[in-house]
Amino acid sequence: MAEFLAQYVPSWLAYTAVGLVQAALCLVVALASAAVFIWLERKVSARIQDRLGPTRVGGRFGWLQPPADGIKLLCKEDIIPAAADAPLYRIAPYISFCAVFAVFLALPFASGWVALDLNAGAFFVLAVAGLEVFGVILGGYASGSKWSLYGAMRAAAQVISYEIPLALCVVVPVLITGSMNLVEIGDSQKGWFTSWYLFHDPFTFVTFWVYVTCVTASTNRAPFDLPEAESELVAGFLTEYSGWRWVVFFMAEYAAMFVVSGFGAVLFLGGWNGPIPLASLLGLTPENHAILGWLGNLLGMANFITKAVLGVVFMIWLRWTLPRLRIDQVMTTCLKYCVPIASAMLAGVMIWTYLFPKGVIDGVRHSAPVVQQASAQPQSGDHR
Amino acid sequence: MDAINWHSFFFLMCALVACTFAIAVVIASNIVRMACYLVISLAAVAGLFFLAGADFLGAAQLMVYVGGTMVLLVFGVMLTARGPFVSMKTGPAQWLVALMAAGALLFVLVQASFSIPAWAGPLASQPQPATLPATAEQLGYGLLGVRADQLDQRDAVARGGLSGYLLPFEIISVHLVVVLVGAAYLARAKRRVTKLSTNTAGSHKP
Amino acid sequence: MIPQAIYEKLLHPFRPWLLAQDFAAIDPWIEVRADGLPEICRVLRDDPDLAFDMLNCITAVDYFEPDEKKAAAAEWQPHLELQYHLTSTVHRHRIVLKSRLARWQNNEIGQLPEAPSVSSVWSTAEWHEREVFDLMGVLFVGHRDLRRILCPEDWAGHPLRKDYQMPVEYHGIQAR
Amino acid sequence: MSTERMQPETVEFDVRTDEMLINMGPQHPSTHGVLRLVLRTDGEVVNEVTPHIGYLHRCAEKIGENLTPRQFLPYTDRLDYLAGISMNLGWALTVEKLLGHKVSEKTRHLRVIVAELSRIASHLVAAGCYGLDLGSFTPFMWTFREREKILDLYEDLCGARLTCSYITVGGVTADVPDGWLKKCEEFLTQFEPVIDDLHALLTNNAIFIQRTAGIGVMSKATALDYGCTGPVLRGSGVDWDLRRDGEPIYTEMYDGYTWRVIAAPEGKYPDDHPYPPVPPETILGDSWHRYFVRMLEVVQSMDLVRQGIEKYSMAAGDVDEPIPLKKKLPKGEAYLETEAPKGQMGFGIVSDGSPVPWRVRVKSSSFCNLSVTPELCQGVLVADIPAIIGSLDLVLGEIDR
Repeated sequence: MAEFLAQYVPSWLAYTAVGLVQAALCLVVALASAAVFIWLERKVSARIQDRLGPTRVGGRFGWLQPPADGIKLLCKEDIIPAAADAPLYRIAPYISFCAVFAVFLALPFASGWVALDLNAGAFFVLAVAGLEVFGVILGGYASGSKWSLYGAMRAAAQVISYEIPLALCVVVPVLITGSMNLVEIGDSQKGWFTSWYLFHDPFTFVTFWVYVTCVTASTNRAPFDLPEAESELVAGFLTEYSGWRWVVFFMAEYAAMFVVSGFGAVLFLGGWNGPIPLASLLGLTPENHAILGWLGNLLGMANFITKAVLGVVFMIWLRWTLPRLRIDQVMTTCLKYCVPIASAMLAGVMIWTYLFPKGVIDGVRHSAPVVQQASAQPQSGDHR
Repeated sequence: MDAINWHSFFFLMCALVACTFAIAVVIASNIVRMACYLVISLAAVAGLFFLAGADFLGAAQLMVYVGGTMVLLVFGVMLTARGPFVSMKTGPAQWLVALMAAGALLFVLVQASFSIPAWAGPLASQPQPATLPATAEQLGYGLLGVRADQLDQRDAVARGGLSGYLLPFEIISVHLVVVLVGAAYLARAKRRVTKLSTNTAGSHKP
Repeated sequence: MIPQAIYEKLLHPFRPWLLAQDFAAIDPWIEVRADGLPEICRVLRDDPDLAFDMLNCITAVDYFEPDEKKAAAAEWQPHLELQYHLTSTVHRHRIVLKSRLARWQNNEIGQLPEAPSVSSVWSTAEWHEREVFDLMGVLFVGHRDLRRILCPEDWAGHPLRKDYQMPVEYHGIQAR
Repeated sequence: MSTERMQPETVEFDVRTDEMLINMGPQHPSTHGVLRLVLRTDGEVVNEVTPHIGYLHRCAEKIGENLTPRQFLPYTDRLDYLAGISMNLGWALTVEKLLGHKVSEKTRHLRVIVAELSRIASHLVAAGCYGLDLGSFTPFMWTFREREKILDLYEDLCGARLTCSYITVGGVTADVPDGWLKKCEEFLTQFEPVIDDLHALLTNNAIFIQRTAGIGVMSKATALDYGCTGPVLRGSGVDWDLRRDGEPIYTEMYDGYTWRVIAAPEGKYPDDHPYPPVPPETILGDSWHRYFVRMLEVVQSMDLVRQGIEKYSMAAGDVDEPIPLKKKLPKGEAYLETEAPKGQMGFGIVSDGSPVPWRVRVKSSSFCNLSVTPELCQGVLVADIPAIIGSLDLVLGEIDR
């Protein structure tokens, strides 16, 4: 895009413009997703609980409830407790939000539609998404309240622990693809839904559910919402926050839900590849025409967003169904179940891909050449 | 030429942030603020890595250093906090020693960086290494002892391949685990806990 | 076990402590001397025929008439009465223990009367005795943590006493 | 008895940490009102809990000494405001006991109907709030939806929803309006399947069981020692319910009704109604059992209401009018405990012969149930505190009086 623009305007201007547009797009997506999911949470939870949820602001479905909430919260007094460490207390919500926002930069919405096409995209997402908790710890500590401190400590213990099985889960699709580039991971699941990594083999199927557990825990969503457990810790790390800063924390949480759902969609659910390869069946590929390819990508983006939203709805559904776990049970789930299962699945996937490098169907059909291939495979080791 | 070189601009910005907050770490007296400044400084260094195109290294910097500092923060709060916000005082003698050590280190680093011929001139004059598909695969090979960017070298030593970093890496990580377990063992304390005596109620089996 | 039988069971070891009884009352009761309360209660709880394992309630009644004209007509001398309502979940019988106390120890106004605590017999008594202390002003000797329970810690007076006067002001709040 | 107490042991090795004092309440989401707990914690472990009460003290007993019994009746609604009618019943029966008053058959059955409805309402709040205490919001809304229907029935009955003052001394304020009994039956019919939903959502939820099984275990002896009553006592396996074991003036209200006390002294609950299996990891006397007893009592109360409706329709005559507002009371004393939803609610009255009692005593069941918390909450985790407090089903209006 920037190269194209640079033919007409000075190249610095072209790059600046493209950079700004991309950043703004990501910010809009981050903010819009937060707003939409807050509305969605209210609606879904209301329906689960036999209520209607917002119905008045902005028409029948209460579309405008999130902006109305936002305006209300903006008008609230920004209270900084006397016992708080004011500078840290102030910046904590922004650290959380920036961390989540930075993930959007590396999240591909369709093949090639990514603000920052990183080679180590999967690793980058893991690294940056893990920083969200830093804002939580900082905010909880700087509030100068014991409840907040409890929330912060729980967040630290929980999120840092869950990063281990989470990383192990992410390694599985990376291993199958042989790349950490998220666009490549997505593209390698092209075709019918059977080529999604979820259905790649039994191990990936299990890995996906471990991933779901881990991201629910690392985004502090119920039943793992211990850092803000309202019946124990009043509101945990959010206890002292009010007004705009509270909104920023809140948006970070909802944007993070979108991020992990989208990330999971890319890793396991084929990303922008729909269950039916509609784009390639209709010929919407860049090989035919640039515009057609663009349309195909648009379809892919719709696919991706649908999957991510469904993931978020699943998390909302969980939250309004399950009671909260206790801190020791959360840690048990992580260390005694998630980590061993994820490790075993990783080993299983390794063996599976070694035995069936071209997928199960091909592998069974040509079982004899597989052995030959397997023995010929590690050329990389020949350098010794 | 470009009116604004964004690359240079961001490089300067990140460098400035890294240096400023590094100094702030030294000057600050509150342990949590120190940790916070350290995180910002390290994140800025990660930004420098990203600017240099080293995505993996940048992400690793974020994960290892920034994440590690977070743990440091938690431990700082849990293990040292007597009051709500702890302050640390540095004496003038400590300042002097620290300045001398830091000055010496800075001198060595500057000296070393100017003594490497490859870094002296502009980038364009340097021989370009073989272009490779930019994937993290190279790092994996590197750990196994294969320099993917030096495969065209005839010299076996330059090509690497005799010994990788995997063994040292594993030794170091095992060593770190041992240190952590030892630290936890040394820091342990006996604690009185109240346990429900078992005779309070019979187990209920329907 | 009927109240009469309970009384007779107590009669043997505690005859000097049993002062009065009324088995025809709506709630049959036995009056005992205050200093014998813990021992009697322990027997009431531990004797397998009695087995009063549940203390329902401890309460106190203040017999005092501030109005002098009416006081002259009253049938009683001013005193405090402690009441213990007991139940046995084993035998399903009930009894009320009563005990008379002076309104003020040694008739010195402001000196709270003392009674031995039965909290070592039933833990229920722990909070109930605190409540009686708080609202009626009875010092329970042997209670491990006799603090006010319903009123604030720095409250003055014992509100359920008939001669209690509400303070005019409490921490700058007009109370009367 | 002493063997039943918690035994301190020096067992655990851990990193040395500092203890922290935390005020849980009086403004806290899970203390059910204005209860204040001072926790002495070591990290997530709670070493000691000290309850402080009295923030809602409204001098109920003192007020009772200045009003006639019928004037005092609306104040009883405000004790356990989640089961106002049960409080009315307790006070009315106590005064009737002093007066030697007997109510008619029709009144008796009507009282059973409304009192059992109030038990259902109270237990629904208890179950819903317990879910909320454990971080599950949905059961709260579901139970409140059903409770709302009971409150609607009350509104049709007497105009008030929460503080009904419906049962009064000597009778009830008014007979039921036309069609009310039918509405009541309709409610019971549609409510029945909701119980299964609640069982699915909470009772047999794996996380719910993990959070409540073996938490806050109270032995029979401890429960009796602290004077715990109601579902808290029965959850510990004590077969004791004043509707069966109480004083005649109360138990004869339930004469002719078929029901059994919900308790599992031998580890088995009465199976008059089907109920979900008891998870093997639960221990008799833990939080799960206290919750479960309430859920079973809801079903049983529905049955009692149905029987009451039938008997009420068959009974001849009229319901009783209340006694005159300023009727002179006979000289004497009366104390009566009734089986309110939260436990045994006791009312006492001492009369000197005038229309106004000399002394009124209100003995709260939650007061005794709360007093056991320091014992139950030793060495538990912070998250267990709401799990234990919630299972005791406290109402501060009743504790503080």
